[in-house]
Amino acid sequence: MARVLLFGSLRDLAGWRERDVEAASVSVLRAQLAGEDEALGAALEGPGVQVAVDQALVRGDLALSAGSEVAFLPPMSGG
Amino acid sequence: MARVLLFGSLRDLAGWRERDVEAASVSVLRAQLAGEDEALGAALEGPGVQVAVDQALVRGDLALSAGSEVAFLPPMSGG
Amino acid sequence: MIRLTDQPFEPGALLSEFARGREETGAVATFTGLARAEQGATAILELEAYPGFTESEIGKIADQARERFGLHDLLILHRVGKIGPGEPIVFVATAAGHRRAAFEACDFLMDYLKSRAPFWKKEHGPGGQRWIEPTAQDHIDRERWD
Amino acid sequence: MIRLTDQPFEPGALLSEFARGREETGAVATFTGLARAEQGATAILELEAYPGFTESEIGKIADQARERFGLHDLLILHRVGKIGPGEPIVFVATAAGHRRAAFEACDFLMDYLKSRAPFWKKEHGPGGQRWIEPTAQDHIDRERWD
Repeated sequence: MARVLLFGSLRDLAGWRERDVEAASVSVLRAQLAGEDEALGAALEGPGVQVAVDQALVRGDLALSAGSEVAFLPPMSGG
Repeated sequence: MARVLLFGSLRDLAGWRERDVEAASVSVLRAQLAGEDEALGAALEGPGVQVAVDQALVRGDLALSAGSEVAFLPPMSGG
Repeated sequence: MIRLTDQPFEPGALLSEFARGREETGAVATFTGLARAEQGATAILELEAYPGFTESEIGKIADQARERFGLHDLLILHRVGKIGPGEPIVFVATAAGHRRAAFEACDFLMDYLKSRAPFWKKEHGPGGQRWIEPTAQDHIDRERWD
Repeated sequence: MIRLTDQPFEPGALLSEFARGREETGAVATFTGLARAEQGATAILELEAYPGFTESEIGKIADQARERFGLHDLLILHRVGKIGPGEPIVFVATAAGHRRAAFEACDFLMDYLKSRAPFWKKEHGPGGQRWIEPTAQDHIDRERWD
């Protein structure tokens, strides 16, 4: 069971901020979310969207363990 | 009669800060000061020394009137 | 020091504290980013961070700045939550021996914060709300340091 | 505003006042120059100005900065007289719509103040006193803007 966090425009699109999802890897999680919400699934693959697992940025796929925190991060802008 | 002001290292060299000197032009004033104090005369011609008459920078010679204020300004450094 | 706050803050109080008691720091540069009203187009700015991750990502770039510019010290304070027009959003201060290093480090940190730091920014205006992404200029500014 | 003072001043108080009540200024940059102790080599710095002329010369370059960088506002405060280690010598603040203009204007003004503004600076140390002239680097820094 991974804890999924959405930030910025992704959260507005999905209509939720965080959820627990059963998934053994980031790619399985993406497929799972896309299956439930096609627009969200596409947005998660959108330009500039990054993924952090347990607060570290990851590229490509990664296995998830129980209690993993997976955050989807749209393009960032501070200041 | 012009009011002569010396700043920075020029003042330390001359041993005075301001004086009245009788001179009809900046070049006459320079000659007058150099006649009294050769080291000061040379320093007034030194690299980076600028002259302001009545608080405006001047290049070359300029006639002085009664009450003119002539300032000799060594290289500047603020901040 | 790197810190997020959901409360308004006073940039001057931060500068006074930051500049105090330094005997070998010749130069302190600061930047304060303020929320613009945009002639009424923006009523409220809303900033979101990812607590923990945001501070740690900023910390990494702060370490880069310390080393690259030989900083004596730096301070970054960033607002989150709702921010009204004219209120400070971000404050960055850098201390160095000489001015070029202090200026460049401050500039570098701001370019990073604008386009790489984990914040998401929404404008609430009379016409609704929209998410703001870094501009093309923000990316160009940041690439100057690569 | 351009002002000389022979009294110590608090840079933070100046920044708070300068940044307050701005609704369309997105960016405020500041620079504070502090007297360095140089590991005991400098006990006291002594700054001399040419009252009237100094303010008016700084005013000319301030006008250039306003126009060149589209500044909303600027503030320059410069100490004269005797200054102890760690005390502020100069404070420059610039306000603009966006950060690049604010940073560049602040940098430009400091490069000018270091090598062209009518101040004369003497260091009093344990080994005696000496007049300080702009360094080669100060001239190079200023020439970046030509």
